[in-house]
Amino acid sequence: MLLSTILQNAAPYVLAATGCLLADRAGVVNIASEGMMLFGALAAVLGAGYSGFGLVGLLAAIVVASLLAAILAIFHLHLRANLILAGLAVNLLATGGTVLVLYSLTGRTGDSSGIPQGSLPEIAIPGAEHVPVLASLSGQSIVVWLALISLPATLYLWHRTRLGLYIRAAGESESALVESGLRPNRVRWAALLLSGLLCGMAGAQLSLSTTHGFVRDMVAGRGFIALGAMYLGARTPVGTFVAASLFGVLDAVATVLQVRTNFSTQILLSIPYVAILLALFLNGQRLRRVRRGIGGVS
Amino acid sequence: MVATTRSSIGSGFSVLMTNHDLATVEPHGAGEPPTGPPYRLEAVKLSKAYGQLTANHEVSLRVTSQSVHAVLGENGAGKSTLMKMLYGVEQPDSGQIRLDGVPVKLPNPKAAVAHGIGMVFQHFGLVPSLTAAENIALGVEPGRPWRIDKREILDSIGALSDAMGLHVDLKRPVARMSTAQQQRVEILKALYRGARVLILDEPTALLTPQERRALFDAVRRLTEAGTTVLFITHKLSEVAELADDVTILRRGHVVGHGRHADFNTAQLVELMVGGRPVTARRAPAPLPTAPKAASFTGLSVTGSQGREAVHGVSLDLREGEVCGLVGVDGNGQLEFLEGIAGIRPVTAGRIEIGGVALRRWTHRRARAAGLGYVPEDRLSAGVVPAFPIVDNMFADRITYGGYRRHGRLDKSRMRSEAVRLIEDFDIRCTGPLQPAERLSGGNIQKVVLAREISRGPKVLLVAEPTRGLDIGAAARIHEALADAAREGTAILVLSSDVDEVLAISSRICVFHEGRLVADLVNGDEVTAEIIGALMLGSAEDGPADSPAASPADVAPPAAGGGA
Amino acid sequence: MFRRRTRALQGLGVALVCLLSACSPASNGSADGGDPGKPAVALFIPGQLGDGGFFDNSQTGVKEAGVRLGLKVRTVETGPDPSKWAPALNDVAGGDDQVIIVGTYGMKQIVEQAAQAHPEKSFVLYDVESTPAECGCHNIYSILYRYSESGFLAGALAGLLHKAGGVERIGSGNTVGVIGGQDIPVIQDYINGFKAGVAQTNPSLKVLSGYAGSFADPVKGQNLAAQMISDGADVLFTAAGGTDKGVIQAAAEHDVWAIGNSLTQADDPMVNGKTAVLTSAVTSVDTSLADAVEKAAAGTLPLGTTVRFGAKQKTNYVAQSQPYLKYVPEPVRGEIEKITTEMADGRYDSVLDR
Amino acid sequence: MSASETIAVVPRQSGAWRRAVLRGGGRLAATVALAIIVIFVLLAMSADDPAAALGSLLSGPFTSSFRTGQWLSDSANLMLSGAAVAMVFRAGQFSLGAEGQILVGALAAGAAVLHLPSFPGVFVVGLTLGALAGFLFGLVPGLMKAYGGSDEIVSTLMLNYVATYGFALLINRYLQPASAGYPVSDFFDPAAFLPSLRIGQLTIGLALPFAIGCCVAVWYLINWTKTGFEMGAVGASVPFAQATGMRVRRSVWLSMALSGLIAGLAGAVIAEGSTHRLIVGLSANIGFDGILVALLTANRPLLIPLAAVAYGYIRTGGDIAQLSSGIPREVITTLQGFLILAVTARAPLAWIRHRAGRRRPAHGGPVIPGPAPLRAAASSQRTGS
Repeated sequence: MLLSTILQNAAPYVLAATGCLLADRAGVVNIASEGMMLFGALAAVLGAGYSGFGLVGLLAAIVVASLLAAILAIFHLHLRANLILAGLAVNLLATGGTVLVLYSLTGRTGDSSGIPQGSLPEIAIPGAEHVPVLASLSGQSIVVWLALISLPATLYLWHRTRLGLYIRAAGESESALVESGLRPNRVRWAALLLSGLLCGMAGAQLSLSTTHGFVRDMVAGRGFIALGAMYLGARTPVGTFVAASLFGVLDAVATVLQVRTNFSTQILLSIPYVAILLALFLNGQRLRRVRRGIGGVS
Repeated sequence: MVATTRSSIGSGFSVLMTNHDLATVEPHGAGEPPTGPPYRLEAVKLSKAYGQLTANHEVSLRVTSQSVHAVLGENGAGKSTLMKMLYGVEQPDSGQIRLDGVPVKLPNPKAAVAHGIGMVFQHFGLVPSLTAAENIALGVEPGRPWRIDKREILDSIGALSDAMGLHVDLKRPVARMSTAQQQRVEILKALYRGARVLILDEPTALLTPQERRALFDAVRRLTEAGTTVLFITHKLSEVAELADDVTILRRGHVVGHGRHADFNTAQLVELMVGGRPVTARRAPAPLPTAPKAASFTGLSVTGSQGREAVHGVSLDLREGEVCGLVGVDGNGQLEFLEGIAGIRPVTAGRIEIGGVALRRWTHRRARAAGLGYVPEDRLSAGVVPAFPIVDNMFADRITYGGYRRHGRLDKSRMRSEAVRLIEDFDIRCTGPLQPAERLSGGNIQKVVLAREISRGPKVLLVAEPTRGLDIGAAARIHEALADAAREGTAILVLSSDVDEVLAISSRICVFHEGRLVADLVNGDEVTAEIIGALMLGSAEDGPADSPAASPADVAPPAAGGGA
Repeated sequence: MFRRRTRALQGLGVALVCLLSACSPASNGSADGGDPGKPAVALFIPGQLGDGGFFDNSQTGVKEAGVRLGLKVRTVETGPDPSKWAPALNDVAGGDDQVIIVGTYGMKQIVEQAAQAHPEKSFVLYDVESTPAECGCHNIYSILYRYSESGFLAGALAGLLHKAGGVERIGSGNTVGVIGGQDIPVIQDYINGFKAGVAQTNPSLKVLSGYAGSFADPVKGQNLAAQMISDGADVLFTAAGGTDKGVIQAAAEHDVWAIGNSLTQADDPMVNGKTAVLTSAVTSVDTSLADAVEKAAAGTLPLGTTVRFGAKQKTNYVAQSQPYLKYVPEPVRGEIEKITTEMADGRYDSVLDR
Repeated sequence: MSASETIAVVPRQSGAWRRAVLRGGGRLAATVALAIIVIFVLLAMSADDPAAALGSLLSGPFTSSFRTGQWLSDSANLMLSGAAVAMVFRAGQFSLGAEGQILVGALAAGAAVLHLPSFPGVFVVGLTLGALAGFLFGLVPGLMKAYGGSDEIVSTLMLNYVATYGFALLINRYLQPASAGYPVSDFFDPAAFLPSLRIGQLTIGLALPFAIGCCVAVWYLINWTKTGFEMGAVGASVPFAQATGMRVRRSVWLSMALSGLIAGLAGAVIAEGSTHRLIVGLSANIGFDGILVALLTANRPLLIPLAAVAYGYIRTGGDIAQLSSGIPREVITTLQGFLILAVTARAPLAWIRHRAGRRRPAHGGPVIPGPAPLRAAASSQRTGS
């Protein structure tokens, strides 16, 4: 039970953090992951609800979140808007926009009651009920499985494909790409769209699998935690995957503590954020030791 | 890593000794110069203007196949613009580019690469964390889009580098390579893309003399293997050493071209600077007997990687002396300078300026004690490009609480003093409020020097005073330094240009592997060859060969220095 | 430099356009319908609608009564920025509405001040009690709710289901759970009531409790519920706004019963085609407000008094939903009926009022 | 965010000035047109009578002097928040932490005035403690960046959450009255209210002149003091600041802490001037609105009052439209998103021209970066990043 909860919780973190990683390594800090997840969650509910197919919901989430990514890309890459501010703006668009869309469709501003419920397809392993680990894995939504294969997929992308190579190059040395006859902005576009795609999936998991239905602001900071997990994972695929999974574990632990102890809810809920702060500090210390000499300020 | 550097330097060293012969070397493929077209690469009356400024005016260039062609000119003469047009970065306003006699259009670098033109920029376009192989193959990876063939990459690049004698560790990230190795990666990158015409943009700017030798050897091998090389430079010595043909640019016009052998040095200088006076080698300043300005005892300094880069170096400076600091890149001389400046942590030793020893050495304290500092990288550390000249000039004094009246900054006084300094240092600008980014490199360096000299430092540390500057600007800078020395400032100047050090120093200190291996009084007997040998660590040979070498204040450490 | 200036200009321009547009005729809000002779009613929401509970219920009640009585009714939603509440209420009080309905503890003094400033208006203050003695205002009718009663009923139901035995989905486990939104007194009332109800009917049952920390985080609700279920809980009472969704979801997934807190939840008990909400322990804010609107229309609003709504006013009860009738054994339903009646008589006041 | 305007103002040439006005005017018109179109589309989506809703949105703050006072009070809060953001942006640091600092400032101010005996001027104690708490809370990411090299975007974002939860926790545990049904403290003693001036129905709080004073102070600090100069230089180029003997680390943490101080003051002003008590949700995103305000002025402190008043007008207009036309509040949130995108977009015209077929790259420079970026890359390699 605990493992399956962890898987369920970790999947959105992993996917969104991987999305942040792709964008970040291509040179775009995706602070809009929160908004992409939120709009993705709503789109998933609408898509699945009105079509009757969970996969359509997933697709809708991906498309809508990628659309937000495209907005960010257009404004940052072409109109040269400040990345962080444009990202915040996208988050605001998502906060307000989801409610407006919901309102114009259902007349409600709070949740998606009234829209038919949909659900993501689940993948079960036949006969796995009694095998310890597989049992928790079996019956998880397709997005959880996607989250699990996201690590090998990212590693493959990283080391074996052109796009991966270009993404790694784009964030570090734009000029190298240009000199090789490539267009950094295209690479960033691709990375951002992939980032949107992954965040959309993460949103769909929240609204079509972990819970069924959309509630305003239901992402509740998970996109920012995913961003933090990416930093915590030192901006590498494996590190990001581990850190994001760790937040899934942390969530589960916090839940256990809430149910079994009288620990203050606010303190428990702020643990992930404090953890990221600590990790940032320690990571900074490590980097500083490496580049000691030329200041400590990047 | 050390082994690689050494071997390449080793091969360069033997050539260094035959330096004098090279000046008279016949162009490659001796005999008749090619009489008619087709030339390998040809520029016909290329013109390019940026707004009001004409960068190139009907510039024509003919490059013979398999030759080394130098494009010579001062900064701002239009060399880079020409090369950018040849590489498709910039589009000519008019004119034509021909390859083997056939007109070609080069709308972008990709097209240039497709036509077999490759370019290596002065500052490398490499991705630090990618391996050499990944960098070389970037953009032209074999294999399908979703699967790069890594084996194929390694094999083909390996074969190429063997054939050209350009050896690098292909699996090592370029971030962990020396400048020269990175340059090799860049050249391989161009060749890997099928470049048969290779454009090198000031390829030696960041290299030590030894690395320069190795590069020149490689260029020779390339031309033998069929490549045509076009390189930009403003150093006459390089033209003498390497070029078969030369085209001289001045203010966007071609003012001379032909086989290098047809010109003598004086003619080249004349063409290049257009009759302006040029500083030749300055008579070495006499070693002053003035009192000590500073003394550094047993300094150990931490380098970039957290390792100790300078091991217990001691040095005294006298008022009014100009002490040159040389060494192969990465041998601790820069760390030594930055350690004294307080930019890097000094882990052991004692620093005294004006007889006062300071504890907890930081740059801020060093400045307060009377230290001036001209950093290596003038655009990022010397000035803030967006700030007006006046801010850049007095930044140091403002931060120490100067130029204040009634608690607020006295801007009018700063401005009027800036006007005076602009005159004194002959800074070409529209006024003290012009942002530094709109100044030329030489004038930016003058702003930095104006700041550092006008505060009247006891000791002035200067790193790479004229790197990338043209002859005229370099001369001004050298004059300013000499003036400061005459006023009694002790100057410690680091330069990777040994000729420059020889020209301006009264004394030369050579670093090798983090230690001071020689401390020579500059004189006619001290030559680039001797310094070069010392930089390679042959502490026994250098001073022994040179009768002028006097025992230094600091004895060179026991043979070889030990590691 | 230049860029800086143009953007500054933009800022200026925005101001300019705003000032110019101020000349256009003002349009004051007009809500639809309403007989001219009857009082106009404004429901003032210091927060956001869409909480799936408290505020939404209050709107339901006021609207329903308004439509029924042909009154002009409008809702004013100020959003969660508390610095806007007082000015917005002043604004509304200065308008055309005769009856102004305002809820939540945080509005007490603000309403009292507005009531003082506008003695000609009638105020309905729900969820908190005004103190006329302190403010010297007598145009406020206060409504309080006995949330703990709802919790008590849910707890009693959970306890009795376990006692009865043989109820579908109720296992041999000995645990039930309750989930709250934020850790705030109102929700604490629900939870304490639930615990008291369990203790009253089945003292050997273990009660798990937890707060999601948010009224809009169904994922957290799902997590908490799933954890409680894995710790053995088979009945979950939830009082967590939008977070409820997650709790109900977990109940459906793991074959346990959820007890909701609103009629909406009881009317729509299905998640993915599976019945998850057994019933709801309702605190009908809507009924109390509809009652207030009716009285206001009739001119009989007992200003200056306070009414505590609860089982006695028949606003706190267990909803007779389809699943309730289907799955809960008749004797248990009877028992709940009895407890509700006893509660109305004040039998459990000592337990509930702590 | 570089502080390009420092000691001196580049001399104004009349031609350039006129071009700037014309071009700025064009951009401005475009921005305003966009804003109005967006508002109208949003209203059309959600309001029964979009035209009336738009009318009340645009004229709202002037429909009564009470509403005017409300608008000015809101603007004062925005000003403080904007000044805090401009402070840190001008110093070349990036902080998204104003939101949390506002909460912390309000908490400190509130806790103080709730526990202190009432005496005239007690509000000053609250303001001081609020500023101090904001300073300390801003110091945290500042020190983390200066001494730990921690990315300040992430750290300030995370600290906002810590502040939000901490605020709720402390009110819940220590500050709410026993009978409370909601995490909210008692009202402060009137002596702890920020004084205000009443002219008929129009109330103007001390917050307004105070906020304008803060903007002026930030301007003075940045343009006329050594500390401000240092901050600007550190923000523009750390190597330069190091090579000219500046205290880089001090400058980093001090600028972030000072920004925190102003945000803390904003929190105290909101608590003492607007809500008159502590209540969960007190900051209501005004820290992020401050970013928009600072952005509208390109971080020029002296223009912040104007921008705050302008933006406050739209906000208050939105509130009033909500009161009178019943449009969902999210219209304003969404509009805000569009506005930030519109004002941060720096090169729309160039881009459109580029798209229209001009062969000039969008960034207005050669495609191959010149030496500067390459050089930076090379030097960062050298320092072993």
